[in-house]
Amino acid sequence: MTEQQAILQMQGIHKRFPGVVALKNVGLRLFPGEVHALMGQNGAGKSTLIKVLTGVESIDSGDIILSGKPIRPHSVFEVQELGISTVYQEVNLCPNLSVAENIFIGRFPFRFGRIDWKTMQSKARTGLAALNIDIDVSLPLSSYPVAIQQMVAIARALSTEAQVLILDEPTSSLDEDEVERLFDVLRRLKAKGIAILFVTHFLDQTYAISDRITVLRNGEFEGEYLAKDLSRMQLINKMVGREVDESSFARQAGDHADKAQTGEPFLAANHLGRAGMLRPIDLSVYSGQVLGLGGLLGSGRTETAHLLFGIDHPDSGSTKINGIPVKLNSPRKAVRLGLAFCPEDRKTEGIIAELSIRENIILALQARRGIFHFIPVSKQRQIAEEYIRQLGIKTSDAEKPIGQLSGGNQQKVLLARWLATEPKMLILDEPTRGIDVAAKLEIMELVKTQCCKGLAIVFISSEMSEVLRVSDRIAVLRDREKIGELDGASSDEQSVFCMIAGSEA
Amino acid sequence: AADKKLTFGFAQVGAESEWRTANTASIKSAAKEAGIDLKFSDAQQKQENQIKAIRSFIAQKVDVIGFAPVVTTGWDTVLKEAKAAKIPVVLTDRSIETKDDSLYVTTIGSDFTEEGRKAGHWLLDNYKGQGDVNIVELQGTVGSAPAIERQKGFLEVIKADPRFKVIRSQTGDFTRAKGKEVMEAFLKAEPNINVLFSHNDDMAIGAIQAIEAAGKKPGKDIIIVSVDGVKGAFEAMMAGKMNVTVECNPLLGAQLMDIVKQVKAGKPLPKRINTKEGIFPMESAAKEFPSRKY
Amino acid sequence: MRLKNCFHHHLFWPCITLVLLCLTNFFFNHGFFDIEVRNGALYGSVIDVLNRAAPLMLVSLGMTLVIATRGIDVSVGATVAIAGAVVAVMIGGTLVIKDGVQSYVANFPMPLAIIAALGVALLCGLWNGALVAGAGMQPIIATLILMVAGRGVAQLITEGQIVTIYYEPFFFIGNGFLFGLPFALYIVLAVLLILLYLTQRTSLGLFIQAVGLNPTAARFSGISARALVLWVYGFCGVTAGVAGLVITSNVKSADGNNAGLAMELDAILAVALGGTSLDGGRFSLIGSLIGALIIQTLTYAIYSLGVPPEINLVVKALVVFTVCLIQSERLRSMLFTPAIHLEEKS
Amino acid sequence: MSLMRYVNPRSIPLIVTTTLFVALFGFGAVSYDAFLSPQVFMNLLIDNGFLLVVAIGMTFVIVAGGIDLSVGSIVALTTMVSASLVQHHHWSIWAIIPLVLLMGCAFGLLHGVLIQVFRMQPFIVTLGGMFLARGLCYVISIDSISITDPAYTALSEYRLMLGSETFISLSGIVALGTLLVAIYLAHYTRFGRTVYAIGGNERSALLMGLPVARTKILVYTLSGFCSALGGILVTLYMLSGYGLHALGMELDAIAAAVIGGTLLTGGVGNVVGTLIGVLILGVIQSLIAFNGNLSSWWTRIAIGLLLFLFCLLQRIIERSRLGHKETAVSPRGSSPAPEKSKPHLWASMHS
Ligand SMILES: Nc1ncnc2c1ncn2[C@@H]1O[C@H](COP(=O)(O)OP(=O)(O)OP(=O)(O)O)[C@@H](O)[C@H]1O
Ligand SMILES: Nc1ncnc2c1ncn2[C@@H]1O[C@H](COP(=O)(O)OP(=O)(O)OP(=O)(O)O)[C@@H](O)[C@H]1O
Ligand SMILES: [Mg+2]
Ligand SMILES: [Mg+2]
Repeated sequence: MTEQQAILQMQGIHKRFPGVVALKNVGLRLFPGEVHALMGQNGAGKSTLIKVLTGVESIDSGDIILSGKPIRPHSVFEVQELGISTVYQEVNLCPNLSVAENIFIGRFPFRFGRIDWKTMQSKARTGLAALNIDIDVSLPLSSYPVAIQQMVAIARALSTEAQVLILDEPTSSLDEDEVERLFDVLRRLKAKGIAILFVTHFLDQTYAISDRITVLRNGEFEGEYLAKDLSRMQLINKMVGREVDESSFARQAGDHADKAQTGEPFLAANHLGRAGMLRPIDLSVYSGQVLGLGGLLGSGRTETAHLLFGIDHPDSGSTKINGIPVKLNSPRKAVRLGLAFCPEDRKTEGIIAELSIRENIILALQARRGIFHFIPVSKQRQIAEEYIRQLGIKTSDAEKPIGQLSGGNQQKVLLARWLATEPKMLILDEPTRGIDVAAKLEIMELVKTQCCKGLAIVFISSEMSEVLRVSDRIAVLRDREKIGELDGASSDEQSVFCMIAGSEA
Repeated sequence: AADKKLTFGFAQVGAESEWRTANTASIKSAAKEAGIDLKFSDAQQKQENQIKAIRSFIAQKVDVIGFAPVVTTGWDTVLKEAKAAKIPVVLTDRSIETKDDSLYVTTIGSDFTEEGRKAGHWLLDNYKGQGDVNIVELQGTVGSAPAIERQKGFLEVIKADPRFKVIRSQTGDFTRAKGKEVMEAFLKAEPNINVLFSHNDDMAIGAIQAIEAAGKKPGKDIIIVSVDGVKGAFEAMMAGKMNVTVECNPLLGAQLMDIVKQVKAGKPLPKRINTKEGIFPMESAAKEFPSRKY
Repeated sequence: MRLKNCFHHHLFWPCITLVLLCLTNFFFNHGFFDIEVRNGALYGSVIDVLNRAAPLMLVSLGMTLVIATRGIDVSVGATVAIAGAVVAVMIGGTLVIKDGVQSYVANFPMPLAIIAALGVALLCGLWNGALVAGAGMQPIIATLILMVAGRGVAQLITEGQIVTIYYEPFFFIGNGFLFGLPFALYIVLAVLLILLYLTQRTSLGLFIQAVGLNPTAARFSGISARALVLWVYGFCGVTAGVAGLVITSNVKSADGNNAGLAMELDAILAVALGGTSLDGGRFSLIGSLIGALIIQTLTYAIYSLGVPPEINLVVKALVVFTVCLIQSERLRSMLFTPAIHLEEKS
Repeated sequence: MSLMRYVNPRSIPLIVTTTLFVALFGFGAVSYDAFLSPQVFMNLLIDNGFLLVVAIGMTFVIVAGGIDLSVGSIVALTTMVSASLVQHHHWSIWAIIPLVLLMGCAFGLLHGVLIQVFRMQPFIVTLGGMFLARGLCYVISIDSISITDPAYTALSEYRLMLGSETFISLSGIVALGTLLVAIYLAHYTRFGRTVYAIGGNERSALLMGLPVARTKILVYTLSGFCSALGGILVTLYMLSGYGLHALGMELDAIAAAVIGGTLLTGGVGNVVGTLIGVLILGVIQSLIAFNGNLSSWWTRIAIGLLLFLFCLLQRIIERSRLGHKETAVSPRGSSPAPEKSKPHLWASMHS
């Protein structure tokens, strides 16, 4: 198998951005009929390698050889024509177009000299059905949550007859079931002889699907391995570049040292709800505790967070903070009351791409202090640098636009934004999305240490194991309704799913 | 007459100047006095709006249509519609270019070329200095009828005397602010300016301020010839800062209503009816000022 | 190293453009840089340009902020006219002749009139802001409403007349000189300093950029985007009002129909020439001032070169294109790097 | 509310706008006697046909996330070139029309290239184009040129009778034809959909491998073409060429597009909405013309107020719809049993 002709080969790729060398002498081989995982920490250069390969960014030096012929792609269009189909990190589709169009734009079916909408929609439905999604494909993409958008992006890539399929963190906002479905499809494609390049930060997924692994570290080629020859620990060590203690990846006893629920909750929501969004819900969040929100996609976790943070206005119920009734009608008010909210859709709701890292970090703190209590720039820089160090954000300096950071590092900056406000309660909606193993650990550590300092945390994640790991209590949601509460220490995934399934019956 | 009131649809150019405002006021009050039901429409200086207004007058079946053409060209189509609907048309201010004279009954108003000529003649007759006469010209809005025609008339006359030369000409858009701004630049670029010819009083008033700021005496160091005869010009003349203004009379309301009635009655009229207009040099300003209405 | 930094400064190319234009002026009119002292005031072409550019500079400052929030305000010209009308009507338009002696009567005290005019201008701005931030209309259409109706309001106030002001002290604003320089320049300077303070020594600048670049993220971070946008438009109204005062004072009269005509275009052009993107976000106040100066220098050049009025616009167009080409990074990189990439890149 | 469920949510803004237009027209009919005649409605098309054509081009540009300020000037230039060629050089109309259309395209192409290749801001580029085109008019002649050519006159006076008293002019017909072509272009061609994609997210469009550069240049070219076509209609409408024709038409065109539901941020809008936008501007003018009692300044204030009322109502109605977005967008409502509306994504999860 190894001696088979590689369909795609990259050699000696160099790429530098102003101030950073993103890729140094990187190579990659892709064989037909295999799934190749590209691994590396945040900022290792995975996405850059893909962009360079697909003509989004130009190469400084190096060769790309496709089916034995050297190519120098200049545009995505060109690359598509060559039979390479790509899903980029973050959803890169047009929110205003319908789902069907997003899948087929550029390759519309025509009939009588005009686009055949009917055929297109039915083909789109078929394409999505393969991923087990049944949605109205005539609605604009923006009416669906990120997860669906990600599936649509995948469906788009799958719908082309490509020989090479590249997926950059396609699973970052999918839950396990959807991932499984995606993998089924990938296996089918693999059997057809298609070469698949796959980026993920989930080791489980890597081992579940990939045959071969290329590891990048700090923009450099670390090595290429067969998946079966490389153990998890080895892989992590190669990515991180140092020995990591295996025990830190297991759930630890004592994580949930019983913190007594003494006294008043920090925030108590009583019958909080909004018609069409969330059935009235009772929640209490205690200082020094993590409240996990469990549930499946679309179960209403994000909606709960939005109501708590005043982004959407509840039309029933009430909220008390430290026993005092408050009316949370805007994020501004919430921020002033010591709440913080790290949204799930980093690109459109979180980062302000053109502003510098420093400005992004300082934003919420400054908003909390108001216009005239200005933090002098030197102080701002100090705070920014402090968090860059503390969270290990990989950047040359704090004045770089955040848009130029790798996805995971952007997420860390958002965390820094909220930690800088020294909140009393922190709502994290999918904070670990797109974050590498090591960093994920750090973030979980951070959640725990912050928690120990008396912060109240609401934690939302599609990865149930993560929720279970950090949560002291888990509120389980289903169909925009709270169906029960579990104790974090004594539950496992099985019990959560049982609860969800149980109330269904 | 026991029959219903006469309706007269009038499409005005706009309200771009004091002159125009006075013109509108005169027409409105005269209509009221004459017991004519006036449908007034303001075109905001756009020909297409005037055409639309005329169409809507036709749709409303008014008795007589009147309008002050923004430009002289481009009226045939809509006027043919009016003719087909048997509605007579009178023009004010200026005439239109058309091969078919039957499209309108008559034109009442001033003659811009004639105003330019009057200004030119006054200058030739009254300029006292010796040697070459350097004239700067403040034009109205580029392409507008008064600007083109006043310039034409003026140049036509001063051509007669080779001493008189227009050394600079620039548009001041008929406004005080632009007039001042342009004059400022002229004064810096040209050390010897003897005469200013301005296409309207407003620009002249602006220019006077610029001349004063440059330390010269308007009306003496630089002779100022202007057109319109608005109140402000009379004030400037009384202060000795402007030499002459050629009147362009906007108060033709009463005369217009008269004509409307005659048109309705089917009386024959000449194709052109001129309004009474004068020329007011500085000396007559104080006497005239109290009787100025606009 | 120093030189290179200055080369990459965002104001470098606007400045170069301005200098080039001035040199063009000088080439055709050698007196361009001459400045003499007359009646204790500086007198010369450069002073004229600065003085004339003052209203435009004021408006561009306000416009810069609006544009930074990803908005646009096409009603500034109308606001200029309204403010001018209010102040003119309040200060007075009566010339009384008693026994052959002319005397001027101010209807209201000047400070009151000025405050009223600025108040009305603020209201105009807030009205725009309310439509944009409150009702959620698109900025161009929200301000178009005032652009159309505003001139009507101005004419309503002046009853369609050009209201002449006969009150000496008021003329100082637009005609007066202080320490040899036109007073209007000090107004510009004051507004600029206030704005620089607000945007650099308070977090206003950061908030405006955040709202302009990503309103959702800004809101989620606890910035009340609505209030901010409301006040930014309000402020833009005030700067237009001040410009209205300067213009009115300068020509000693208010013309509801013509004051500030097409000023919105010039102001937007100034902002864009100064290097601020019309898509919102990063902005440069100084850049906008330079932009305004570029426009005024160009206008002045057209007047003093003796360009025939028929081709004014052609000249203006060519200069605008040239200026943009000079400022186009893309063109420079195409000229100075051998590989020309015309293909699609972002 | 229940009715809402059967219409495509994307067409709701259009329905709102159309309804408001009908209401406005109805208001005129109730207030003024002669208003409710078919001819008054036809006049809207006759008098605004050229605006519609220009606004259609503008709609494409705005949907692609740009703006074109040069349209009014190109209209003027077209009238001027046509008039000068036919009157002074005695060209045939059939030679002039292709020529001016080509000229319009060339202008648009120039804008497109400057914007796309040199990354200049559309606002400035087209503002420069606006100055240039208008300036060129004056270079040809500062005075207006009257057209007496029989072919032009005949076309200008052509009337298609629709019944005994009602007629429509050539410009109305051409405008409607353009509208049909534009609908086809916008919704049934690759070009049209790419325009929407670019407006939605230019970077995504690039990453999806769409021909962004070519399409953007084409969009400006199309706008130039529409302006020239509109210019031909104006030439016929006025039978003259004049440098001051179509002054400020760019704002009317933008307003028409925006009132019709096009978002200036790009990606959203459609040409049928633009038609309604044009009709609304026309009705506002007609209302004022029929009133006939407004002074010049009240005319302006009234236009502003009507525009304001209209846009405000539009917003309020859309807002209240947005309040129920969930119900409009996805099947899960607050009232029906949630069990039924369970999305299918996880339907098989525990089987
Ligand atoms: N447009 C850009 N300008 C400057 N630097 C960039 C740009 N894009 C990426 N970089 C830098 O290149 C490096 C590699 O980034 P890349 O996005 O490839 O990382 P990644 O491996 O995909 O990380 P992640 O797992 O977080 O997505 C980072 O240091 C990043 O800051
Ligand atoms: N398979 C599906 N079919 C149709 N609609 C779906 C599907 N999955 C999710 N949705 C839509 O997703 C929306 C809920 O997503 P949202 O992300 O807001 O909920 P959530 O509970 O926060 O989910 P998440 O797990 O992503 O945080 C619902 O409006 C629902 O219409
Ligand atoms: Mg990446
Ligand atoms: Mg969610």
